[in-house]
Amino acid sequence: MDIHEYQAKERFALSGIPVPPGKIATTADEAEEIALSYGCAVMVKAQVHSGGRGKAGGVKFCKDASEARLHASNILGMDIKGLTVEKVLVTPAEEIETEAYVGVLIDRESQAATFMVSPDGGMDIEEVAASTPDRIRKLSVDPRYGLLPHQALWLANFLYEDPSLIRQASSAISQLYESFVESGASMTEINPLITTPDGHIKAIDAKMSIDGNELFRRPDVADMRDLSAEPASERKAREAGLSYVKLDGNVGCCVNGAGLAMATMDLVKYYGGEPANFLDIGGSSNPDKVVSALEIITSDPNVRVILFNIFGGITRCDDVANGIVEATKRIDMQQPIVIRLTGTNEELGLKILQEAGFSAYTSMDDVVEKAVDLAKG
Amino acid sequence: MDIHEYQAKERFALSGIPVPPGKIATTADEAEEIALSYGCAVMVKAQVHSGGRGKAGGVKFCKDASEARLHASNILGMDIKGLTVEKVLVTPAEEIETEAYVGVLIDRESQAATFMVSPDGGMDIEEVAASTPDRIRKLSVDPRYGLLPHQALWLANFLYEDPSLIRQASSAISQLYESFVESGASMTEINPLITTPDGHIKAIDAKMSIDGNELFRRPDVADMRDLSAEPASERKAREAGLSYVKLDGNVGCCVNGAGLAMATMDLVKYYGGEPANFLDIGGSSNPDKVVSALEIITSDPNVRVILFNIFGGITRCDDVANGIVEATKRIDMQQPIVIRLTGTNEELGLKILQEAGFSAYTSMDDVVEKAVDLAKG
Amino acid sequence: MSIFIDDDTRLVVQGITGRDGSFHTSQMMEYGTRVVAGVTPGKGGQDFAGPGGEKVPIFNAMDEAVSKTGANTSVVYVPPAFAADAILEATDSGVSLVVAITEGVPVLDMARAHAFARDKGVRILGPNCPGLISPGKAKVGILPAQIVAEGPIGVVSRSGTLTYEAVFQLTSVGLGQTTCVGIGGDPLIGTNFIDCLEAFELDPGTEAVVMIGEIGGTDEQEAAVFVKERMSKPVVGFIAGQTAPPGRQMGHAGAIISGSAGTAEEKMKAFQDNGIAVAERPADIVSLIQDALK
Amino acid sequence: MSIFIDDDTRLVVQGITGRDGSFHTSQMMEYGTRVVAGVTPGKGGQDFAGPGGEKVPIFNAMDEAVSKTGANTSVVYVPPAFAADAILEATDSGVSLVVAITEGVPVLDMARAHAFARDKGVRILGPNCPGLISPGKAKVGILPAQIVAEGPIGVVSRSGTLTYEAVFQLTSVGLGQTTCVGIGGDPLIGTNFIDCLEAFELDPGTEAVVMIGEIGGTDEQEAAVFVKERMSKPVVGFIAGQTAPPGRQMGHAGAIISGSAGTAEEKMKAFQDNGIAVAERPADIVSLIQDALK
Repeated sequence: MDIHEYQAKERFALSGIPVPPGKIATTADEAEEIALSYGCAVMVKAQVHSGGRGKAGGVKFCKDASEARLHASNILGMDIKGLTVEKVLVTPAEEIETEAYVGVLIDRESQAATFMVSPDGGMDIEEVAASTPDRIRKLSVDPRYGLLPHQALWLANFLYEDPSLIRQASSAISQLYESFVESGASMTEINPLITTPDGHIKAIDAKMSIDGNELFRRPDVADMRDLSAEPASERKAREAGLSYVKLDGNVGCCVNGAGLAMATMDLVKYYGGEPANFLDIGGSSNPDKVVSALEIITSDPNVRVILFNIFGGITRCDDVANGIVEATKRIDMQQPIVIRLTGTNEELGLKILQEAGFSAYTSMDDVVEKAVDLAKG
Repeated sequence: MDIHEYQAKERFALSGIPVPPGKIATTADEAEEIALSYGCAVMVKAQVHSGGRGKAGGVKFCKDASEARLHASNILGMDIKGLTVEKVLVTPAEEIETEAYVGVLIDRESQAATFMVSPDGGMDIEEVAASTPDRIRKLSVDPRYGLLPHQALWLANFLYEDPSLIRQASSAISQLYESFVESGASMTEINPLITTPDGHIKAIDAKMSIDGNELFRRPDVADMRDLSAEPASERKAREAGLSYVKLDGNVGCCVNGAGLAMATMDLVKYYGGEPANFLDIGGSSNPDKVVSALEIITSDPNVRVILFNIFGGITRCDDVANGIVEATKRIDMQQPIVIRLTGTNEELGLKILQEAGFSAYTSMDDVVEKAVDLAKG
Repeated sequence: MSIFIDDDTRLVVQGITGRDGSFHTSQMMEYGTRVVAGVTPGKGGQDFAGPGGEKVPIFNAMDEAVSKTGANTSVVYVPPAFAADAILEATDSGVSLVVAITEGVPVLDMARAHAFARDKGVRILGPNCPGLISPGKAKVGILPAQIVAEGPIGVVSRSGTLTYEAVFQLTSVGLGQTTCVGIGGDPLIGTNFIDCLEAFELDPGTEAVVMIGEIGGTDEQEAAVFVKERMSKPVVGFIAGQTAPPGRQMGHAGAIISGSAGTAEEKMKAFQDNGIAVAERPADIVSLIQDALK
Repeated sequence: MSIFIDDDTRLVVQGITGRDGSFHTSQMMEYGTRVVAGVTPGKGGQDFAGPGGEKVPIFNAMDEAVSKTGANTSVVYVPPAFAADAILEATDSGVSLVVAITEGVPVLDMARAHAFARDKGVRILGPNCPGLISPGKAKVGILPAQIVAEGPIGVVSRSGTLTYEAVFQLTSVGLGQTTCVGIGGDPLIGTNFIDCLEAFELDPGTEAVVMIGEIGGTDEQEAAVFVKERMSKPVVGFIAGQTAPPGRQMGHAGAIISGSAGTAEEKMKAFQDNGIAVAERPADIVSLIQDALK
């Protein structure tokens, strides 16, 4: 789960990381009012779950409150990578001496939270990694010890020369690790971590993604979910316990298991079609899930055919068949449905489908080829 | 540093361990008032840094407030193992179904905080260990992982059969570990951990010793030191940075280093004398420390001779010599002083002593034999 | 022959009284797996009624289950909130293999659990994995038994149902399996491709291996190098996710750490470069294996 | 010959600019110890001026000090509040021996540091110890150099000044030492009696060992068994604290854990039972060693 910049900064502040003040506006009036209250130049920053906000024009320097009003009115409602800006952060503009990068994320290989820091902040860390990889220092945190003070210092030593800045950065790095752990994050970064002319460090931008598996025990973090910030179809899928990603094709896919779902999409492409979505109904056998899945798939106007590929394991074929039959009763579906159903309780499932007037395939290649044909027709 | 039962219970409560309510009284009036406010039978418990309070008559059941008054007036001022009772804890008397023991301490061998639990609480754990060692379960906590939930459960499983009690005890054990770590303790115990007829567990007695090295970073814990609860001479020694334990003999010992101090006492005994104290002036070279040491030693009326055994390493012989000369000016000492002074800056030290009219030995055996002779004379 | 589990497997089921745990315990017992104990705190002393009236004793804690039954393997069906604790308990109990089926375990909990397992020298499979099955010997987890058959092929996969697909096709043409292992799709897993490949290489019953990967991470690339350098047996590979959209979270930074974007193309290339035959479709796996065995 | 430190010792001093650190660095250099670096955060780039105008470069961090100077041993004079961090840093820096002089380090910090050192395979001596000296080769710590001499006796002790006493008496009669080690008096120490005895047994230059213990714990008892079972060289022992009063804290519970009260009587008996000659007074150590060497 992604959270907004302003929310990540709230989490940072809880652990003591120096962040500038800031307030959220949802209207240009509010933005002006907040800028007035600061009485100085401000930044107006789009709050959306996407990188590249600056390049998209979603982050603006405003020399006074009336400029803040103007920019806020432009940014609010703006579309950034398919996401509509509903909120802006208004925050005093900082004088910047240097910009560094500090990030932590879960690394598969070392099986640990891993730091990446670079004295070259303010740009995409991918660019630094590509052009000057020696300007990045990495450290995996042994989960048995946590981040040790000398390790934080080792990272800070890579960012600055000045002993005071090193001390400040070392603290901030330790605090960032605490924030990472206490938030149940899978990724967090400060980019840039600036130094000011008076010799202080500040986190002036912040990103954080939360491990969804942590939310059950962190209600304060779970409350940060911004329902308005994710596409409606994906929210609906999440609430139904489904995993869904919308794509641009016209073959609607409904599969059990992420690997099989991806392989199904690949096979659609192999036979010359384009998948309309990734959708994994998971391992459960609840017919209601199938109904929800069909509602979501059919709400995409591009979809011209619906392709089921079910290999029953925990998922029972009869449950899926019941779900399909139930959904066709509840939803007015225009698109043809092609079904591959095999595995646990296969015969029962096929019987249910037959009685409702459906036929089914047992081979994955056959059903995908058929779906692609229908989508083209 | 030892803390009182009521203070240990405060620490326990911070971590969520169930402890009964209780208030401190320093007069019989106060004790009566507190007992009245509870409106039930109470316990009046001497708050001194010593085991065996019960056997000494320092813990009494009182069926009502007037009995509380009576017992408090007896207990306040009582001498328990050389310590005067200045405070009593007044706490509602609990109905007890079972009594268990739960303790944690630093174990040298496993180099870790180590739990000991027994379903046989309410008596000295030493007795259980001696008579029924199989009634004790031990667990060393790997400092890399802390106490893991299944380990707390494993300990709790040894105490109770009932699932609800096991769950409660498992929580309390985890909380006790937290309390141990957060307090910077070297030892803590609940004895007894009781179960009540309505199926709850409660820590009705508590002990805790703090690692003195932790105090600098735990001001809240350091504030728990009760100056009235330790012998005046030991407090004075601690404040002067000395390590002092009063004994019953008449040869006052002043030595640098704990090992050499103990070996000196042993040698006093070997030559037929009795040491009046253990005193380690530590590794520093501050003449003031020597003055404080002499003040403390001479305040013991049993002391008939003062024995210095100094092997200079970090400690410089000239500093010690200066301290001795300075002390004889400030303090009116009746006892003879015998001195052994060797090691760093030995010649300088001997010269200072000579000029002040002292002579010194270079052999430890010679000086101890002489001191014992003088003490007998 | 087989890897990790066989006729000597003595299984304890953690969370045996739960919905999933009880269902799959019956399934595993029906397949002939020796389920010797169950663990559910607070239900110690009861029995689990298996198929055909067989009784499995339930204990409050793993140490008791292991010491009283000689269990050497555990499978975890405990809900996510308690799964990491259950895995730690299993790792500390004396079993040598812990199969963690539970999906949704917090990643930071698993970082600690994996470190603990390394310290103790215990193998964790998963979490969020379908488990494993050695046809004709034992099944631990949730893999559907009806699609497997005894034979010379080792199967290792990051995904669940895609594994079924591959195994189903192998079995359809008479190619049985030594062991089918689902290593799980979580970011931090206890047993990776290389661990399984190494075991298959050492297993005298395995003649060829099917390795089914996915986009993300670098496990497949490292496994490919392992295959080239250390394996004598042929390996056929498949990667799911050629058409998957780039993830919106973690993808980039993770790629910098690992020095790889983890795309399907990259993984397929790593396979080809290291002598692994790559199946374009799941349906091609069978013919490639047949070629390899010629 | 010697144990733990010798002519190849390349020392880095942590806390070199502090009061104790600078004083003892000069002392160690005067003795001929090769002090190759100092560490004080924020003072990197400066030099420490040793005796005779010799300069020692100061670094901000241990990793830099080790990589730039090839140091293999560190000694810690850092104040207690930062000592555990400094020990962890040293343990992580590539040196193989960390001598922690600082007194007053919180015990729970050391529990973690010792675990870390075990994981890294690094030896910690101390904390709260006087260090060690290999006469004629190197001195690391605060042991007074003027009382030692080269020779065939190994000395290991839990106490500081009592060690001086014993070493002084040995040297007075012409019995020099291979190495004198003060293992420290804290509850949790990194190197214990057995570690030193093992090293002395393997050191071809050591002909006999003096072991000086104290009341408390069971280190001496275990060492006694080690001497009997694993050592060919004679060992003479002394225990301080026969007249010490029983401690008011921790003594009893600790004794239950370890199965011992840790009294002087108990330890002396363990020595005698395992063939270690016990000195009644420090002055008897010399004659017992002379007997042993006959």
